Amino acid sequence: MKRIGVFVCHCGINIAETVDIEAVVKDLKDYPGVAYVQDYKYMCSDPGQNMIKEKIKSEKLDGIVIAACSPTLHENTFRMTVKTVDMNPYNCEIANIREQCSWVHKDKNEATPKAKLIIKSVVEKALLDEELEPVKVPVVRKALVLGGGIAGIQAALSIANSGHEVILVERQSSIGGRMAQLSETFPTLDCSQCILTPKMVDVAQHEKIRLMTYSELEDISGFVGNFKVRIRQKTKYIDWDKCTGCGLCIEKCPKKVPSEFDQELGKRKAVYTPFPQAVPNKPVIDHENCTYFKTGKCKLCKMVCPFDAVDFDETDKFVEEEVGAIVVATGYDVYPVLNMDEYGSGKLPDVIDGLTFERILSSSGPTGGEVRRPSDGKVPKEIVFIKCVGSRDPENHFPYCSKICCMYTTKHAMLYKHRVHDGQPYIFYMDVRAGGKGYEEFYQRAQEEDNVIFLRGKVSKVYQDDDKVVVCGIDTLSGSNIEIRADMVVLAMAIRPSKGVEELAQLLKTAIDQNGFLTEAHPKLRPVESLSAGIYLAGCAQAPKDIPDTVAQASAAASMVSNLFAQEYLLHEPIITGVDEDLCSGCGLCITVCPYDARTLNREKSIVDVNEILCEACGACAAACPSGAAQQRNFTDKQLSNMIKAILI
Amino acid sequence: MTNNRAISSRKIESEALKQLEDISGVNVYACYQCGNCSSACPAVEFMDIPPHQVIRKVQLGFIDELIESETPWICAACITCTVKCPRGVDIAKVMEGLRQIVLRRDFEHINIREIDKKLREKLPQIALIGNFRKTIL
Amino acid sequence: MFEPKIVAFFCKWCTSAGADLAGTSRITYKPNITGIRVMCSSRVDPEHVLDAFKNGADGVLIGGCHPGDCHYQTGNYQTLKRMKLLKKMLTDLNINENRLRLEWISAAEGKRFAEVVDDFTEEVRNLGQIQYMRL
Amino acid sequence: MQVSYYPGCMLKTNAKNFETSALAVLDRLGVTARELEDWYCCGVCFSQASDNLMQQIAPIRTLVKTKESGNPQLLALCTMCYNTLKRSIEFIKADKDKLETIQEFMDREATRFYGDEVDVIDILSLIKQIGLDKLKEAIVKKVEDLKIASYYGCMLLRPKEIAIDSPDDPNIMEEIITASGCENVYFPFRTECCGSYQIVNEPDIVTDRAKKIVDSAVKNGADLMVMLCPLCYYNLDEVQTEIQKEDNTFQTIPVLYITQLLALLMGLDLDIHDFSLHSVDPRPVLKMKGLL
Repeated sequence: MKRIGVFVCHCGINIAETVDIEAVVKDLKDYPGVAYVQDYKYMCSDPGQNMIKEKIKSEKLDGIVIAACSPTLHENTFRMTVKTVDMNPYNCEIANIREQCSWVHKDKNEATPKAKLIIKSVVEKALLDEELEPVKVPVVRKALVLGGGIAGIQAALSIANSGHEVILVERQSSIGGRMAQLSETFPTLDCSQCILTPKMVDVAQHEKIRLMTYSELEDISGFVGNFKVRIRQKTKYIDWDKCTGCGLCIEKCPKKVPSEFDQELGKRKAVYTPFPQAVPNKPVIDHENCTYFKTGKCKLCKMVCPFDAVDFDETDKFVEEEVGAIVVATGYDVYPVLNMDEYGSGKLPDVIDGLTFERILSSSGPTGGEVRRPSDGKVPKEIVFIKCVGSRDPENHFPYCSKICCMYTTKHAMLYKHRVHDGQPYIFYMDVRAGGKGYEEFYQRAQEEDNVIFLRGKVSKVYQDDDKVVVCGIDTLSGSNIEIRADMVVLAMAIRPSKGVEELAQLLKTAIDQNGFLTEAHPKLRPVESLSAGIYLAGCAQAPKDIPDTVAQASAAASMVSNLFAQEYLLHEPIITGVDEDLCSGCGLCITVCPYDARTLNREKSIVDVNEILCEACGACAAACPSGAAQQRNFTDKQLSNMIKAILI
Repeated sequence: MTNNRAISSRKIESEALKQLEDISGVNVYACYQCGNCSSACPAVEFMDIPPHQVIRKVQLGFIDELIESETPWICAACITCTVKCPRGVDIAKVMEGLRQIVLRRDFEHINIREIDKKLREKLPQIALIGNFRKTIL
Repeated sequence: MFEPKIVAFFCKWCTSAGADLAGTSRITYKPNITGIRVMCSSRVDPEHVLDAFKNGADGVLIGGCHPGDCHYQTGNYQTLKRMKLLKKMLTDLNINENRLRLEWISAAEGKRFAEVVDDFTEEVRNLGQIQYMRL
Repeated sequence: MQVSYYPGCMLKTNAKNFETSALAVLDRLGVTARELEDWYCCGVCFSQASDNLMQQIAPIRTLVKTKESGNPQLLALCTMCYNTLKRSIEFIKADKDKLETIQEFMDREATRFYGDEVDVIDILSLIKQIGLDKLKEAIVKKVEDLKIASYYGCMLLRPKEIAIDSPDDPNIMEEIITASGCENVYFPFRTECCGSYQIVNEPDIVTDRAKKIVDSAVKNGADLMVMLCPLCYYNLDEVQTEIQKEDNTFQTIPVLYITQLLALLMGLDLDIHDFSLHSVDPRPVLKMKGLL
């Protein structure tokens, strides 16, 4: 039998006042397996720890129980202590006689016997504790970044700059994301593309970054430090190795379709790059709209290509890679106007969403930056902006605040006024949330200098009347209903997690919240980690946020990745549940209860295999196992059974 | 009417407010005063207090003002306000609650006999019976 | 007065932390209960519960995280599922099923922890000493 | 196909045109609407007070009768009736205790009622259920360029729990109009309240509403306005003539029950219409478009 030492702490009077220490010590001395008992005023103090160290050596103890405060406070302290005298840390156990005994009972006659029971049951555990070593896991120092918007770009650059390899996967043919679509950005009004494109070029040229656009994550297995990913490179019908991006094919392509990048206000060709500054600046053929794929005739692009890069027979390719960490930066979509029945269900051409208005304002946009309305190209003289459309509306749409609309709508009104000096912008709002550096000042400027009229209230209805769009709203501050015969209406639509996030979350085995955004590990203290180890979040995939917040979060995610990669190997809690091959019948009950897919059926041997690295040590399998083959280390059935008996003596 | 009003927890938890909550079953505190109810109300220009302010006054416990208001009687229960509310506040039920508080005190708000006889014969029954909500029940 | 003996299993992340909070808040409760800390409520094998009753426990309390809050994603749901069968089994063994209780107590619910312990202790006290029928 | 039919007070009096045309149209579509043997006034306005159970008794009694009739689908032509009956079902389904109290009070009804056994349906949904293809087949008169403004009013669209279509942008009437070969006019006031029973005490509200609704339909080029609610019908048809007396620039528009229009397009017996019940005479337009 093991020689267990028991050290009873007085914690000043915290324990000693309600627990009769002397009686406890006396009683424990006779307990089977206990070789030594000692009490001390402050066990966690230096002299206390030194005493423990000495006694371990002098009394030849091979396991100790420290009866003191909650293990959350000092378990680690004492385990480190015993390690210095070559005792395995997992042979040091804590009996909590403070929080769960002396502090919750007043009567010494009540607390003392209970303290004895608590200590005895922990002694029983200690008697059967094994020596455990943390599981060491190697780390693949390469990161995968999903999404090539500003969040993904920032994360990729930041990880790459700390010397690690990065694969940046983007499903469009160019990186840039939503930010590339924006005109000028609040609160400084610098041109979005001007500040973004240099970063896009940096990504393309960075020797540590492998850029995979027009690609999607197809499958993933593994765990933190050791993910295996399979990436689908979608068919481009253009061999990018040959293509130089000369643009001849685009020029000659006869087929025009609405441009997604321009929010369908402008046109693009069937062979296209989404926008002129695309990175990589190489085209893809849109299978849906290509004349050749529709009719079997055309092939103009193939004929004009000087490099023979067009390949109509190309198919999807798959790339398999190993990565140690993943940053999810999949961004957002705009909730479609067609969901807003009271604002014309998307049927009114001059009622558009904010992102479309960004394209109108953009100097590289379909109107060259002139504010012209979609229906007839007229310059709108009265323009109405409506905020919180679909946001903050739990009854019909989404309960959350989309966060960016207050500022970009104010910016829209301001930019409109800068372009149409005799025009009048109105903003219907419910609250103005301008809580960022320089934001409130920006809002004030719109009111004072740009004469934007802010109306506090919702708009109940928008309808077409001749060539006007009639806006029926209210200004609750004056209590008056307001009707504006406007030329154009811009809706600050709610922002949604981008399409496919739910499936991605399933693939990554991480959670999404009730609104579909990816869930962070802790809303305050772990805001960039996902619920799965090694997977980090950046940007609007986690929650609506503006560019500064996105960049900050992406940088934080990158730094988490660097932290991970800085470790020689990862240490994993060893109190995992193994399999006794002799007892296991391969029934698979444990597989169904494991939340981490750590257990798999080995059909050959008809037993269950355990991936020790995936196991998070909950022990659910051990309880499910009918044969006792699954035993959680240092929480074995025998240990628990002995602990129970110790309590019930 | 004075614009200077004292509010206190006692006033906000008044009997009338409790009665209103009982009758309507509505939690008015969900309202964030977006004004969409008033914006959409087809009869708002005939009302002395627009619907969103009715809800605000309920929140602050100014029930007595509402009992004297014509607004609940102008409301024709078209339920546009309720449908428009982003927070699920059933404004139409609050209006009914206010009508009921008055009716349960005074029994009737209009006298049917005052309606012109000729008109009474010509009007559809559903108009007349609908209007009874201003008298009993 | 009959003083029942109660064995409790607390998950490390929620209920045990809740019990610690009761302590740091100095909320007193009945001393009849002695806890065993496990990683997750789902570690509690029905056999352990029967073991406790067999060795003379008058009641068994299992504490886990609230649904949706489990540190191990689904552990507490496993516990909940097992409880149903286990209670049935207790009835078959002629043990009043109320001698076994499952409670969701979070790390923030120190006060609730104390209330649950007191309430359960009283309930078990009223049920009297266990008469375990050996099979 | 057979459904139960609840006429309510209006369909036997002011809204005779609605009943005769609706029943004839349904008959042509192969549906027999069997009037309930015993029915009660629906109460007109659904009681919105949650503690006023008395007013639920009449609609619940009618629903019990429907269950007893063996035809659990109850057609309510009048939209007021539709609204009241349908909301009563929702009311008792949401609160079983209240249902209990109501049932204890009803001594004449032996049948237990739980809310799920009976469904109340309006005629638009019924036509869609029968199928728009069937409707198309039944149309014999081809009209060209007949522009219809479909007016929904409140009772079919609000509250959301009983709405037959989107409360803000419904399309069901327009679908039926398209299937019948006419052209739709979308006008912004098609879902707005006509002022309802305020015609009794606050006629100014109704005049104001009627003017806005009619102006909007006329401005968008409608030849006819169709609807289902007998009260909207009264308020819009009757009041138009009065507005015109005050303001001779006001342009009127004939108002029909949608089933009247369908009956005409199906070439059904003209005797089912009593055009003298219309305040704004629809006959000139109907003649011009070849429907008379």
